[in-house]
Amino acid sequence: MAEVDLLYFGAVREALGRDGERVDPPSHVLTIADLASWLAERGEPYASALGGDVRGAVEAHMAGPGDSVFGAREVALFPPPGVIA
Amino acid sequence: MAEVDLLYFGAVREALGRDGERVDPPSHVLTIADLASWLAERGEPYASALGGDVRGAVEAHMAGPGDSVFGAREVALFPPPGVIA
Amino acid sequence: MIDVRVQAADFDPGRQLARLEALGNAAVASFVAAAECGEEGLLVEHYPALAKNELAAIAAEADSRWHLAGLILIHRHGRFSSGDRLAFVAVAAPARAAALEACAFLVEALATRAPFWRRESLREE
Amino acid sequence: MIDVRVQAADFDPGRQLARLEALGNAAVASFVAAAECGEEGLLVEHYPALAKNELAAIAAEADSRWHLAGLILIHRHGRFSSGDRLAFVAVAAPARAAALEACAFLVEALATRAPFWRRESLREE
Repeated sequence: MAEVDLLYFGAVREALGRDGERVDPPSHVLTIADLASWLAERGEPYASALGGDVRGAVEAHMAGPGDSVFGAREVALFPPPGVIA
Repeated sequence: MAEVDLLYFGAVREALGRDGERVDPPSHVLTIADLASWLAERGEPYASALGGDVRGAVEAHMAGPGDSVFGAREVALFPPPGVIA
Repeated sequence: MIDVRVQAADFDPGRQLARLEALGNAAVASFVAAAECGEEGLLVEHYPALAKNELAAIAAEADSRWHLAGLILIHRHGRFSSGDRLAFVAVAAPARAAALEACAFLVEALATRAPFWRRESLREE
Repeated sequence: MIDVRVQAADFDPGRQLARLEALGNAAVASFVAAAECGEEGLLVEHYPALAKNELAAIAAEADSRWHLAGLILIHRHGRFSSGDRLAFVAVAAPARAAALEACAFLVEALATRAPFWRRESLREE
């Protein structure tokens, strides 16, 4: 796949110490889950940051772990959202 | 039992055309249901007014059909309450 | 804080909400009931002594079933035009579920147990 | 009427309720969420484009599931002190059940699906 802009939020962003980056994943990275696994293979802090319950969004729409990131220009990774008690 | 002040509300009051009366029920009138039956035996408009789903209160506390009216000084009879849609 | 009122006068929902917000909890759930009727209006009669007792019982039941910081119940009686406020329920709690469930319970209890009745006929008696 | 807002600014619950009351329905249910945090405050970050889309999707889902006359969703972001308002949900409907159920659904959806996060550390980045 082509280059994709990753956005990080919440604890993922804090663990990675950055709010995003541009990456060029290999062709076997097809889904949100694939993308998180591929990033985790980089080692720390990625392995820890992406090791929990990581959610995603593709082109600013909520996406499940099995949803495609193929051809996407903007993909976000984040922990479970919500701030209401 | 002794004399008791009856209060009528809602459709019961409208059907009877009065908001209450003092009555002296016979000794076999022990419960809210007994009281409604005894009044209905008077014929119209009591039979119609008290023929539906009639609720009660004894001394200003909600009472079921089987609850005692023995010795009560104030008993209310009314249709199912509530005005909220 | 439990505040139960039976009154003819209108109330200000925003001001009532502010009283509960001031308690400093995470969640405030509320409900406003309004009159729906034709141009002839609506007359709501009530049984004052029973209303006082039954609303207090309803409030106490909610307070015992959920962890609440504050609870306001207001039920009006008298003459209403369409759109006029009839009743108000609001609760403050540390958690959203308690606030929402208690509010729903209180509304259902007011709607089915509170001794208020629509006068079918508006003739003066 | 569906009104969905993502904003840094505070809002007035009473004024928002009045907008729904003006629609003339029998029932208005609402919920105010407030911040709970220590003296250091709370920073709520969000993903603006996703927030816009997801809140609109949540509102549309409620509008399709219940018979509603009006719906307001407000979710704030930025810095908060304890007690500050975080979010607001309110719905108007002809019947109490629809208003209460839709309000509870919307609160749960905001609490679990709206793309806002507590910043664990308040260090500036």
